[in-house]
Amino acid sequence: MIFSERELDAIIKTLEKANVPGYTVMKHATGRGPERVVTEDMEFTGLGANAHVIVFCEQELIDKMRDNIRDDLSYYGGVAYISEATPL
Amino acid sequence: MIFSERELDAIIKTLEKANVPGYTVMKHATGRGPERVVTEDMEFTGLGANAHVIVFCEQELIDKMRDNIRDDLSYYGGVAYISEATPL
Amino acid sequence: MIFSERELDAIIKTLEKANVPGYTVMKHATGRGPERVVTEDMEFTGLGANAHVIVFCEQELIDKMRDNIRDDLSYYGGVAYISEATPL
Amino acid sequence: MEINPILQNVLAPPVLFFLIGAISVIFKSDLEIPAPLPKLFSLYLLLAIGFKGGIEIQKSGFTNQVLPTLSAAILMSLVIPLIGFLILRFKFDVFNSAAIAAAYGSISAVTFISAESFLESQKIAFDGFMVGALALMESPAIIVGLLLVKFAAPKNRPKSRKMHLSAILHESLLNGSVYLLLSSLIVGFLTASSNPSGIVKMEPFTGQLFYGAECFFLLDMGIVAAQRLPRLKNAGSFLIGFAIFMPLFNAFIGVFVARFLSLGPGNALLFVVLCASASYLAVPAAMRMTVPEAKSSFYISTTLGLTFPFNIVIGIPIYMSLVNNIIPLSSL
Amino acid sequence: MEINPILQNVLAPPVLFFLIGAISVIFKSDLEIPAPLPKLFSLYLLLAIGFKGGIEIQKSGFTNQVLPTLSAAILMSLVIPLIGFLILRFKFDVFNSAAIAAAYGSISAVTFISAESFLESQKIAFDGFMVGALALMESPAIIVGLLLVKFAAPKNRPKSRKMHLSAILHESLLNGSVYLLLSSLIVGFLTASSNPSGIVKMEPFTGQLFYGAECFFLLDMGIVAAQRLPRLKNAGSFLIGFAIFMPLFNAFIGVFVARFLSLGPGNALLFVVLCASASYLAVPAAMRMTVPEAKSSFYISTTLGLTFPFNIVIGIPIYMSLVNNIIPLSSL
Amino acid sequence: MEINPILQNVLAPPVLFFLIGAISVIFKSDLEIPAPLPKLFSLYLLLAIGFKGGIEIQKSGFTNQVLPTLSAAILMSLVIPLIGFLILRFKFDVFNSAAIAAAYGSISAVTFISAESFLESQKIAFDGFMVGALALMESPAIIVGLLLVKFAAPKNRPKSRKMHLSAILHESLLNGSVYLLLSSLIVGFLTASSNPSGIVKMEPFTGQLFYGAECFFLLDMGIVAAQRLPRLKNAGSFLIGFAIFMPLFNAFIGVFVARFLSLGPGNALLFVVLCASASYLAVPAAMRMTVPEAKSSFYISTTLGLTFPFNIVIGIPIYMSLVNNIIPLSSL
Ligand SMILES: Nc1ncnc2c1ncn2[C@@H]1O[C@H](COP(=O)(O)O)[C@@H](O)[C@H]1O
Ligand SMILES: Nc1ncnc2c1ncn2[C@@H]1O[C@H](COP(=O)(O)O)[C@@H](O)[C@H]1O
Ligand SMILES: Nc1ncnc2c1ncn2[C@@H]1O[C@H](COP(=O)(O)O)[C@@H](O)[C@H]1O
Ligand code: NA
Ligand code: NA
Ligand code: NA
Repeated sequence: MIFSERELDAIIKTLEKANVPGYTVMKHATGRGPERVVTEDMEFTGLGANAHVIVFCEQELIDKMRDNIRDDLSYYGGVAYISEATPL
Repeated sequence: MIFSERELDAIIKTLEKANVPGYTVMKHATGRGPERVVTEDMEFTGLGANAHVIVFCEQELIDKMRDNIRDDLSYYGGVAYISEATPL
Repeated sequence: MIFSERELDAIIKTLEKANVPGYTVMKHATGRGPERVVTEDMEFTGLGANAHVIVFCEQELIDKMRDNIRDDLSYYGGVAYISEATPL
Repeated sequence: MEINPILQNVLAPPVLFFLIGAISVIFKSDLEIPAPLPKLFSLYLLLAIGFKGGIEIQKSGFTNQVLPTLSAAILMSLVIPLIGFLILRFKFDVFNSAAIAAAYGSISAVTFISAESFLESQKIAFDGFMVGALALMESPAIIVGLLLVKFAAPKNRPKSRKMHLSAILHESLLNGSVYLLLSSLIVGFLTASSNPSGIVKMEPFTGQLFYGAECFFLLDMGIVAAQRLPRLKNAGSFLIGFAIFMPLFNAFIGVFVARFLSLGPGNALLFVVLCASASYLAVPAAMRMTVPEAKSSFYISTTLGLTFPFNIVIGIPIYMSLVNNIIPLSSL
Repeated sequence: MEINPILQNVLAPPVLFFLIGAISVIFKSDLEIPAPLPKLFSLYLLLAIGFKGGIEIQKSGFTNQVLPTLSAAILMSLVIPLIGFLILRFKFDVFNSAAIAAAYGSISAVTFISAESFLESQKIAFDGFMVGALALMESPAIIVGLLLVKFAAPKNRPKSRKMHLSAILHESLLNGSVYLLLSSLIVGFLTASSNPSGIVKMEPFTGQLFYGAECFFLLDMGIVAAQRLPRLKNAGSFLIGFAIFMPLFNAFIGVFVARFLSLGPGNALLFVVLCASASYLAVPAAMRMTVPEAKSSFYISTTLGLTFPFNIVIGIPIYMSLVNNIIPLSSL
Repeated sequence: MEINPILQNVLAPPVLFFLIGAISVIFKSDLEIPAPLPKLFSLYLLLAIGFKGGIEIQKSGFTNQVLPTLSAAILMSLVIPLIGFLILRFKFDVFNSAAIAAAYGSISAVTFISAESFLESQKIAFDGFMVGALALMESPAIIVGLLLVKFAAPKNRPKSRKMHLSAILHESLLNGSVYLLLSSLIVGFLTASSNPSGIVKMEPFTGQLFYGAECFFLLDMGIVAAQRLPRLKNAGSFLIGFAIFMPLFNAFIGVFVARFLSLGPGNALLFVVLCASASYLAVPAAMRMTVPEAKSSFYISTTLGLTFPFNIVIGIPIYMSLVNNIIPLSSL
């Protein structure tokens, strides 16, 4: 599970390069992190809100993209966490 | 955790039949799966976006609805994953 | 992971008081719980939809805010679940 | 009660679009007006009603009919919830009774607009100050509802939620839709007083566009109402009966009050419609926050699923014929 | 075929805004019209086209040109998918062929609007009943597409999804955009018959605002189309060729039908544009639900990424010159 | 500086609606205009300003006042960020100083609109080419801001993010709002040149509706600004002072430049307002992407929470009196 924002395109490129089987994006998320507050009322300015991206994939794929994603997130902000999940 | 789209009504019917204690739906999700790309810019066409459905429930309930949900998802696309979660 | 609604402000205050490192809010969620149905078509009335709040934090923080959150949720409705997650 | 005015009412675009929306649900069309577009239209309508009302009030000034009418309006929105509460208590607990009663004491702006459109199509005059009545009838009913909960509720409500008077006033006066309507009314009034060119420049937005926006919003209301209607079945026949009986009963009282106030037929209809209509904006939003014990499906499904369509489609012409038949009577 | 009318077409605001949208994507501007705002404009346009069309039909009455034209329109939307299907089967399976063919048999309301705007700027008259043709051509193509799937598909489709005739009719007639267009047409007709003041009051919304809303929507369509275009590369050159050839071919047939019907140049152009345009609203939505085996990127990218821009920017003037050159010929 | 024009300005509908929005936050009303509705209005306003400006420029042609004015405008948007940067560096690092300075060098389209409305209500003439100045002042300030970061930033910025000139030009010229304004201007110009009937048909949308849409948007801006204001406290008194002092200072320079250019009072006010206003659309969006080191709450809260309301409510009449008092002076 990842949190990001306007660098969505970059993150998706990273995901695609890692050949993830798929991903889901939920835009219009807001929130507060250690550095920034993102609120819905600013969306009209073009600042953009956050995007919540979910990827279900194998552990190896995660390892492959870890560095790239960390890189993106450390620059623009955002968090990424991993949970165990089994297909239904 | 389930990913689906315009067959939301069908899935919810399945959930209700299984007597889940509740569920949450987040519409307007987009994404890419093995078969389809769903983008926000097509939402106006009536194609619809994806829906992200979350259900917190007992393991037995999941077993009860597994087959029905799999059936829906295999036809229209979408993914469903299960994670452990404990109530706060 | 928490489910709540118009008492978003109260919950966020609780989170801030507990000094969480950050949180993410997804509004416009709908759903059904044991007591209430929330649908998108009523959003214009000012009834509001649900909000889906995600917090990544240490176990201790969760313990700190557990009671306050439970209190809010028991009054206005909503659910909160905890999953394990490791940073990427 | 003739059938002709009803048909004529039904054949006006706003009502036709309302029916189109409702029929789309019945036929399971996937026609949908996604959030937050309905909110855009509801905000717009409140702003425009308020603004135009403020202009009218400034123009007409405070004639000697204004004050009695506005006072009567407030009185009605205080009394109706009490009556409603007494009736509802036969079947429901304090929380649900108070919430539903408050909704019927308050008003529906869109029903009011529809009545205005009906009067215009019938070429019957009415006064702008009636918008003032609209604005003033929203809050008192909420206050009564919350006071009923405060004093009639079982003593074991969670302590932390004790309703203070300030909280009650806040919910009733600063609720988003009440606030927008009232403040737009003030803007209209101030603009008309000091800046007449501003009115001309607003006219295309608040005036010309209004009818079309009303139609678009009613299309959505038709969808929403038809989705609500089936949920009424769970509510039981008592509530279904209440949702039809109560507006008729309130209209009946309203006609006599209008007669007492010597209102002309246009103003009288608007007054009656205010009494007969029930709130699905301000009151539910306030009740959801302050009386979470009440089931929102009760007070929303009745007002939106039954009372609103009833008023829009056949209520208004019925009330018109009530007004025409009762008001001219020489004496009671 | 002169270059002048094309340039003139391109210099009209709707086409210019379309190009602005497309160029913003090419230059990677972050200009964006977030959902559901485009939906607002598409709903508005359908409502307004339908309403105005209904008024025009009521006004003009059923002249003896109406019935033959509407019948021919339905016929074209039945025949075109069959031709398209035969062509597409060379390269694609039954599911994809049927879905794409249905899209080309159906119509694009925005292309139709653009043709109307083009005619107005050229001061060429046309009749309101052509909106009837627009409304009637949406569903038959969907029905043909679904029947093709039903009868030509391999026998091992999952049992539970067998398409019953009722499901086919439901998808084709009660699809959100078909339903809104048709029912707004009826509202317009009824209003014009019984409530002429309602028309005057709707005019600022459905009439005056229309051109601007069209421009705004085309700005978004430009963005969407330009985002779609690159995905066509994956679809292969056969489909790219089809997306250009098919509208031209359909236009060609359409011109001769229009000639046979003795339509005036305005009506003829609209008829040809209906034949040449392809659906990206009703048909994709219906196909996504009923034929999930077909790749939506195929039928959306062709219609929206190529055929739509082609028609809007250069197709319409080309068809006009076709109409001007072929229809006046004394005999075939 | 008289008090009367300020009061007159405050009593115009756009400012009143702005205040309503702000007051709703202060009183904790739950009035809310949910995303993306504000985006709809901001896109609309940019499109309409650009379109109308393009028409005006085409009509008036390039008089000999146009080129000097536009050049001066660009110059101001290059110089102001440099001055701002020097001042801000006393307290802030390079990143924050550059980002805030860029915002003050750039412009706020809504402040410009408000000044136009003010002039119209005062019946003071102004020229359409001033919209050209509006469009041209957005980008240079962004470029200066980014160049300041590029050359003054500590050398240890992450390598991969080195700003190339192409990236700087991209962010400054292809930013969504800059792009929409500029290209709508071109559309307006082209339409006016080649398709005058297109202008007439756009007029209800871009012209008549404008004032009302402006009011609606300002209602939202009032809400947003009032939500931002408290966050300024964290920013410290230096920044609060800057947010008031800087527009006044820029206005002062602007007046003398306008005098030097011999602009009439209407054009002069618009020029001064462009100098005094600060961007909260294009610049923040560009800075968020290119200078993530800067705290967005700094450059947004100052421009939107303080400078914008200041300009809208009392700045414009103050600048008008500056213009009236300084420009007529016989010589410096
Ligand atoms: N601990 C956290 N839990 C949930 N979301 C977070 C957390 N920290 C940051 N976020 C999200 O990440 C976004 C970017 O944060 P930042 O790194 O401060 O720019 C925030 O707006 C939040 O939506
Ligand atoms: N591995 C995955 N991780 C997250 N979301 C997925 C994944 N695979 C598919 N999805 C979601 O499921 C939707 C349907 O995918 P499909 O099965 O290709 O039609 C996609 O649009 C995604 O939103
Ligand atoms: N078991 C559950 N799983 C997922 N979401 C739930 C569940 N129970 C309740 N919810 C969410 O919590 C909201 C409030 O429920 P309630 O407690 O009935 O007022 C619902 O609208 C749902 O969105
Ligand atoms: Na009432
Ligand atoms: Na066609
Ligand atoms: Na400036």
